[in-house]
Amino acid sequence: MPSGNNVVEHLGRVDAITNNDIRVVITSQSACESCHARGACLASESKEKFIVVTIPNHNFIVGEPVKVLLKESLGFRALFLGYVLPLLVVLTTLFTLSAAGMSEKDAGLLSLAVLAPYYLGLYIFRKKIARKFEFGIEKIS
Amino acid sequence: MSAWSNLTRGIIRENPTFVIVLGMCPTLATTTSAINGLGMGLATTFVLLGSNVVISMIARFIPDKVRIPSYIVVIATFVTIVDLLMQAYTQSLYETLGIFIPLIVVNCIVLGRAEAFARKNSVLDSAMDGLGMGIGFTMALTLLGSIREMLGNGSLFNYKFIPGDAILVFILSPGAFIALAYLIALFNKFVKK
Amino acid sequence: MEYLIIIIAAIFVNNVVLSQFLGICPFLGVSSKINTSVGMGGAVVFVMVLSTIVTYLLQQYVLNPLNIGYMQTIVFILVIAALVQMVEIILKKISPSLYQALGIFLPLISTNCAVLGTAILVIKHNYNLLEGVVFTAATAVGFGFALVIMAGIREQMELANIPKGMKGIPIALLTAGILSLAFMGFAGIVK
Amino acid sequence: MDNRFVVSPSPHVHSGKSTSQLMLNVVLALMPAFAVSIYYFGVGAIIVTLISVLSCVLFEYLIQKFIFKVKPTISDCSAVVTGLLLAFNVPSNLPWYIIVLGSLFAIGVAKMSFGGLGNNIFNPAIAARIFLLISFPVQMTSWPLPVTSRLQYIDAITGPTPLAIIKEGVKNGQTISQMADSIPSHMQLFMGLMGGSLGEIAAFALLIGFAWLLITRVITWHIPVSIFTTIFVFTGILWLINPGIYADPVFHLLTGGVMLGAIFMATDYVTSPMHPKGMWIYGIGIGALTVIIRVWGSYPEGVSFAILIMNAFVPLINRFVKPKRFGAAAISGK
Amino acid sequence: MSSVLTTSILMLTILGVVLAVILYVVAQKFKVEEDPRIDEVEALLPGANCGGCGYPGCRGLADALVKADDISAISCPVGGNETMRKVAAILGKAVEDKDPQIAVVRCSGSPQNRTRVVEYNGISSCKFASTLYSGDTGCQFGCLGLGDCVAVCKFDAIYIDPVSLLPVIDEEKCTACGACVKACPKLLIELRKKGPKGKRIFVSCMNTDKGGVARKYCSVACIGCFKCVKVCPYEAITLENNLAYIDANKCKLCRKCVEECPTDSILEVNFPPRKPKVEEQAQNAVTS
Amino acid sequence: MSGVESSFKNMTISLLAITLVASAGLGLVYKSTKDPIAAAQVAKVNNAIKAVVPEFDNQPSNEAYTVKADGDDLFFYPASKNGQLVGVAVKTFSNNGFGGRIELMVGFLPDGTINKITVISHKETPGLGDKIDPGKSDFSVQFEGKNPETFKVMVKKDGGDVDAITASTISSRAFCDAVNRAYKAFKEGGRK
Amino acid sequence: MLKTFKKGGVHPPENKISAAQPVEVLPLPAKVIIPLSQHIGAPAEAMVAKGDRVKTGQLIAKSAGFVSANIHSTVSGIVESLEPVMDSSGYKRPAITINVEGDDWEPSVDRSPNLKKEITLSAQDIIKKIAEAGIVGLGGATFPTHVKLSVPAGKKAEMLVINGVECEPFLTSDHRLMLEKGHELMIGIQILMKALNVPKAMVGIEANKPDAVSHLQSLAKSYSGIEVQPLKVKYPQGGEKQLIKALTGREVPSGGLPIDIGAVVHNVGTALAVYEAVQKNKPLVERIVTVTGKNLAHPSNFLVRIGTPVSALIAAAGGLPDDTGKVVSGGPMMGKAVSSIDVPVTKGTSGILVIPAAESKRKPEGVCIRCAKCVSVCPMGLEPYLLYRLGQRMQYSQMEVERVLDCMECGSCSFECPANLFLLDFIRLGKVEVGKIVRERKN
Ligand SMILES: Cc1cc2nc3c(=O)[nH]c(=O)nc-3n(C[C@H](O)[C@H](O)[C@H](O)COP(=O)(O)O)c2cc1C
Ligand SMILES: Cc1cc2nc3c(=O)[nH]c(=O)nc-3n(C[C@H](O)[C@H](O)[C@H](O)COP(=O)(O)O)c2cc1C
Ligand SMILES: Cc1cc2nc3c(=O)[nH]c(=O)nc-3n(C[C@H](O)[C@H](O)[C@H](O)COP(=O)(O)O)c2cc1C
Ligand SMILES: Cc1cc2nc3c(=O)[nH]c(=O)nc-3n(C[C@H](O)[C@H](O)[C@H](O)CO)c2cc1C
Ligand code: SF4
Ligand code: SF4
Ligand code: SF4
Ligand code: SF4
Ligand code: FES
Repeated sequence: MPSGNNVVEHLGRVDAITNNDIRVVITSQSACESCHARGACLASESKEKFIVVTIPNHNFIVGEPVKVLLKESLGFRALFLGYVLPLLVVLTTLFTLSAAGMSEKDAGLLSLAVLAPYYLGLYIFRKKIARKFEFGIEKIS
Repeated sequence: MSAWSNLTRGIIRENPTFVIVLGMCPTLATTTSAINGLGMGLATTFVLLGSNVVISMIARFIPDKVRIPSYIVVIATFVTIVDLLMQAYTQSLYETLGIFIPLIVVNCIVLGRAEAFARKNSVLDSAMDGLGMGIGFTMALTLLGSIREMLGNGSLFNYKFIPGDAILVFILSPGAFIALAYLIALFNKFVKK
Repeated sequence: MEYLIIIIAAIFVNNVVLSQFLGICPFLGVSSKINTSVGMGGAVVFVMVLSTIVTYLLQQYVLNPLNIGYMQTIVFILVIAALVQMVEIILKKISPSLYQALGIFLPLISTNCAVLGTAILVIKHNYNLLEGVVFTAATAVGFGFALVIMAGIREQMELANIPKGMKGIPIALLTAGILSLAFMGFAGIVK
Repeated sequence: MDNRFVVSPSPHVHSGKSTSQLMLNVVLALMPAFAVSIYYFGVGAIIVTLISVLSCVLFEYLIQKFIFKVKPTISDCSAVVTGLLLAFNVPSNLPWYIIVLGSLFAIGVAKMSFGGLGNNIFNPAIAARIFLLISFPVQMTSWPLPVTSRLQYIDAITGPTPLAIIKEGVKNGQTISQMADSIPSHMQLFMGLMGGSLGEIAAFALLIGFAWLLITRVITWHIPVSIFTTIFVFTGILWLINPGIYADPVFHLLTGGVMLGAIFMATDYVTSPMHPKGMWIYGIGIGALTVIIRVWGSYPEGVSFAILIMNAFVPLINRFVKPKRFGAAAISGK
Repeated sequence: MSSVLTTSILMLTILGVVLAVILYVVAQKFKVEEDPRIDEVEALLPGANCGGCGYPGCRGLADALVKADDISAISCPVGGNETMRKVAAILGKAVEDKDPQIAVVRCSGSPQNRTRVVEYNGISSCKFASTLYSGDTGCQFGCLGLGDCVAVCKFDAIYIDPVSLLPVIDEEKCTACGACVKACPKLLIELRKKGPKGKRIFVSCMNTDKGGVARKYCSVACIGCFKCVKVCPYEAITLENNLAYIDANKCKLCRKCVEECPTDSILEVNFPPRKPKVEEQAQNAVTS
Repeated sequence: MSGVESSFKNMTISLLAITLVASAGLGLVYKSTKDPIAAAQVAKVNNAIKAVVPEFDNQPSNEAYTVKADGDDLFFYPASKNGQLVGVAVKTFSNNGFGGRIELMVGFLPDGTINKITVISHKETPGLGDKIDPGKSDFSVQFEGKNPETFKVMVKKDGGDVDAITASTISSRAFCDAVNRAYKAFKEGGRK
Repeated sequence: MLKTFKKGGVHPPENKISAAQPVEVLPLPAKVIIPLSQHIGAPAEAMVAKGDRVKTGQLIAKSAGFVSANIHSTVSGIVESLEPVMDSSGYKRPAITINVEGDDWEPSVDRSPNLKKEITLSAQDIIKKIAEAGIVGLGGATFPTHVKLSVPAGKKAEMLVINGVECEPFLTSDHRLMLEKGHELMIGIQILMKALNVPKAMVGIEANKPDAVSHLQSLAKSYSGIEVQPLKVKYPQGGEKQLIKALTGREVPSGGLPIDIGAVVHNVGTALAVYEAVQKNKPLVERIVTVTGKNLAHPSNFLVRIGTPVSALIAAAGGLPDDTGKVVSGGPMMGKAVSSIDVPVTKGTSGILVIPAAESKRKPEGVCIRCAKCVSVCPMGLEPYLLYRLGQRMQYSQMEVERVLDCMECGSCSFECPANLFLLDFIRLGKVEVGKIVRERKN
């Protein structure tokens, strides 16, 4: 995978290896790394994230620092599926139901509830999604 | 570490505004005048002091995983108390500070001190730390408020020493950013290091 | 039309960061990558809208009837914190790969002033749910908008020779100040 | 030792262009407008301009010498241009201390704090102008009437600008034609017979300057033309919709500093995009924002705000709008 | 109790329980065990993040130290033996002391020693200049003096001497991170054993031209005359391509070669003064 | 750092305990500040009334009544001394301020003459529009003793008699708007 | 309207002061130094030993791979040494030094002046012959010509472009060549056309050489398929991508070669060398070199044996003026400043430019005022100001994204920059570093 502008990079460390699956723990988030407030941040605690990359015949070892790569377009797609689309679903439900004359309370609750089928949909397609999101992994020289 | 050094740390060395640069929202929003800055600072100090003390007392009994929400509950309680008290006894200040009183709850300094200090230290040390941080914050806010009031309104603590208008921008939002920018730059130059 | 006014007002005239002073810390602290800012903006809209719906319903149908409006702060902050965590767990459970991709792509979304502040403002302004949601979404977009502009400027400044004392926070504040000056031009576009 | 060969990388020749030469050409291009403002506003124009230019240059010198401790580079003349343009953007009866404050903001805050020439994000003169407008709204909006008081500085007779007249009138429910008496004719506007900032009024003089800048290749036509076009089209549409409350497009072009802004301020190298495509986006943005602020905002004129807002977008434009790379089409065609 | 009080309490406790459930689930899902020793080790490291150890930053090294079974091959040039010993103590692993090292510049071609024949007029980058031409003097091996080494040193340990126009290494500050070694396009910088009390002897020249040629352009060039090789009682000196090299491990600091060298291209550092001339050169190379 | 293990039971119990204590404490504080808060709000209105009408001996806030105007309520507080009406304080508003809503307390003498005006709340720009506040400038003084019947409550630019605050025509207009609204309501049956 | 390329370009003063000087044959020097690496690609391998006696035209170093070139002795004499000798950058590089004893040619070389028109060899034999003769591009890039002629499988040459642009200021060697060797040039072009199997050749010449244009246009009438096209004067029209764009409107893809769009570009000098090699069996031992400069007594065009020291050329042109500050091998825009005039003329030396001291130093750098002039003159559509800043901050991977590798080092940006920034310096540095990154990635 080429590095450069259209790729998001992230530093991490190989955490575990099972056959061809390399589990990388992302050590620190790029944005938070540069953030002066990270020490006191609400969210910076307990939120280390794992990425599992499958590569046959690799030569990574546990503990090795690596760079995880993701195509930028995939990043935006993830954003869309993870946040933007559900937002649109919620908003549409809320507005249609209100326009249909439903009470505020019911419309509000229903529009939250509609997230359940949305997530169910994601769950059904999770395999398909998983195939879309390919991660690259690179040694840090 | 002595109580004294716990107290002074927050004032200069780890001044929450100039060094750690946290809690920027109230810092910028409520410093249209010295008095407002002072008021906001004191309210925050109260919360810091209270939450630091309580948290240092109960930290031992709280499982790690619910630590953060517990702290938030404690902090939010103190915030609500300040909110109610100010509403009752300092109406006009309460109205000018507005939404930033409840927002003390998300002020990173408060939680930050709980996380970084109070939970690992004794009640006295934590009290000193909270007080010191609060004083540091209050001083910064009052200083910024004074500067903005002087430049923007020609007055200090409502005492008008320049008749007529001054440089209005400084009590408007751009002035908040600009004044704080230079204040931090100066602080970096003269105090840090 | 009413909604349009709310939207324009929230994005340009009363931009959260530049004139309401909410969410300044992430605005100053987040990286100078433009993509990250766009991503962060997108995520924040979702989180804020969800928070507003939940807190609004809580306020109108629980706190107010029970006469415990004064518990607003404590209830809101807890609910918002829980909500953000839930979204994450659900995503992680449902589609690990999606979750992982977001992990690489986005910085953490910290729940901060902007989220809580907007939730409180919606109640303060006496908006109904729809107005509140539109206001929240627009506010969040305004946040993302400011973030993206700032990221662009920072990217350029990274290649410039900023004087030593001004590097970092001071120049970011100064830039925000002049931006805020510029945005005053929108004054009066909506009342 | 003198006959040591010099080894340097190619190219071994240079065009001979220099920064100060470009800046001086801008100064030259501003001279017709300056002459006109002296004709209309007399001593006030001279005093304000002198104070502004001198204090800008002085601040630049002092900051470089005593704060940055580097060799001052005032000889590049960029501070002169900033000073001139700042003066051109304020009324000719502005008290001296306000001008000095404005110069301090332009040079100290908007320029040197960002690292000086070439590094600033915002146009210093415009940033300072808006700083003054918001800080001193009274002084910054009392415009001396042209011709009437050439010998007075501070206590010149003042009146509103044409745009303010229209804004006020429309607010009070008058139509444009009802106001026809109080607003100058197009010809008067073209010659600069109106209230306004000291350098913005005379369209013809500014257009002469435009020609000079084009001939000497200091600037390209893209930014000014895109601004003019956008304003013309946008206000033209509004005017066609309702000529009663929207002024005609030519009126919009000739008033409120559009000429000065589009030709001299929007084109500031440092704060404008680096290639034609970007320049068009930038120009269209300025044009559109100008009209929006003028027509719906609370300020009668919007050029300065529009430029300052678009300045903030320039890094994004430069980042995402790239010149067409040689051979790029061929690649994607494959 | 009033009803407000009861509802408040009810409300919050319900919230508390809900939160506890959520957090419990979160905790289960997001469990991360990071070896706490990594933090401890990192705290011991100097925090310079210089990369001299070959790992990305100090945390990278800490990580490697914790993970690796045998850490004897790993070292922190900045922290030195002391740090490594402390780390080893925490981890219960073995380390060997390593000889402290320091960077030395192997060129003495100051303007007095080699005349400039051309004048460079380009950007201040040795890397760039070296692609353009071989240097200001006839010696194509010598220092360009444009300071790429200075620019990369994170410890402010190098400066260009205004008289000799050569880089000078500050003994106090140099941590032997090796950044300058990588930066020099002329391969002039070597990490060398610091020696007892900082005493060390080395050939300060990289010129592989034949003696006559080398001498023509630089008065302190190594001319490959074999005199030092012959005089060295410990066989510490080898000579290849007209250039002598002193093996720091064999050298016993007897200073015979220094006296013998006809061109004064061997430098001794931190010895008590002897010949004024030598001292002057030592001053050029090392200011302490 | 904590001595307690993060088991489900422990977590629930500790959170439960904390919330319990917190809410109990809060409830108590709320109860004890409830009255002062209410009192402070009343005091604020009373002070405003006192500031704008001549001396009185009744409790105007107890005799308050509302009059609808432009889709919102105007509050009327009749002040009397010895049973004799000495003036009426009218809480009025305008939505045309630069920063939105402006609320004034206008004190009328029984004949409709303006006695005094104070500002209850506004969001005008500090240094500009906030000069409508009597504490900040003498702008509102020009209304005192004027009867809107003869004194045209409009800024001069719009053909009225009011000297606008320089560079704050909008705020001045809104101020006049609010006063006019009060006067109109006062004339049309506000005088009970 | 004359044709030219559209994007960018500059107009440096032309200064073609030696344009009217006919080519003179320079007498043989006492000694020639023949570097083994005069071309792009692997250095040739020496085939002679110290003390060997060689003839003019004798193969003395043999091509060491596909992209490499033969080297022939350019004089007759005795091999004095095989020691490395300083090249124009001051580094010692392998070279063969020959003591000149005369001009005794290999007998196989046909030295008669008569034209030999008909082309008897097959395409393959032509290419072989060219390879044997050690011909490399004489336009400056010194890329082995036989490699360029061996069109890779899957690609097809459609037209031959002959580069007679000579857009560099001062240089006139191609100009003189076109005037004086028109017929040979035409035959050389025909040979190249045959080697490539293309029906069409276009000769591009800038309009500041009207005599060359009309001369070749009249000659072209008697050769089929050759079109001579005058072009508007604009630097760097001689760059092959720009020339192809100007002549055909087609763009060589970024990162690609002309052959990707069916074009092959050769310099006029190369075409002449091809004629001599194929028709006369003469290897590449000499070339035309312009020696020029404002203060030089006799700016001239010389026919020079490769290996002749530059000092000899300058002496023949009236000697080095006292106020010389810089000597450049090549033109002022792309040429290379030399550290010493003892270096030899190589196959790639198209001119020697002597620059007076007053003009030899660059003005000190100012700061970038973001005037965008560099962007507007860059013929490759790059943003030099940005590359410069990225280069200063060593952000090489970002430089790659900004396509620094597309830069052809024409120098237009540095030439035009009002702040005198050394733009190209940092860009070159970036190219080297990015090149490394790219190579590493490939491995
Ligand atoms: C940041 C800002 C705040 C302003 N605040 C007010 C205000 O509070 N009240 C007001 O009347 N005008 C305010 N103005 C000015 C108006 O926009 C407008 O310039 C003014 O009403 C012009 O009226 P004039 O005719 O009095 O000069 C403000 C302007 C700006 C830029
Ligand atoms: C690595 C490399 C491979 C090349 N391969 C070919 C080729 O296969 N065919 C060809 O016609 N030219 C080839 N060229 C030559 C280029 O097209 C071009 O002529 C040469 O780089 C000089 O260009 P310039 O004179 O414009 O600088 C190659 C050049 C390089 C550097
Ligand atoms: C900026 C630039 C300018 C050039 N100018 C000329 C020129 O004027 N004449 C020329 O023959 N080659 C010139 N070249 C070299 C050509 O690009 C190309 O390498 C050459 O025409 C190929 O022919 P050759 O292989 O026979 O040398 C120039 C190259 C560059 C990059
Ligand atoms: C065409 C041109 C337009 C300029 N316009 C401005 C301007 O509007 N404002 C200003 O402060 N400086 C202007 N300058 C001067 C200079 O670029 C300015 O001081 C820089 O913005 C400072 O970094 C201009 C210069 C040129 C060449
Ligand atoms: S002098 Fe060289 S080895 Fe020593 S600290 Fe500096 S860069 Fe590292
Ligand atoms: S030692 Fe090497 S890197 Fe340092 S100045 Fe000399 S040539 Fe440059
Ligand atoms: S030409 Fe020079 S000054 Fe102008 S933008 Fe390019 S680098 Fe900057
Ligand atoms: S960037 Fe390269 S191609 Fe573009 S003008 Fe500069 S030297 Fe020429
Ligand atoms: S984000 Fe508002 S105080 Fe930090």
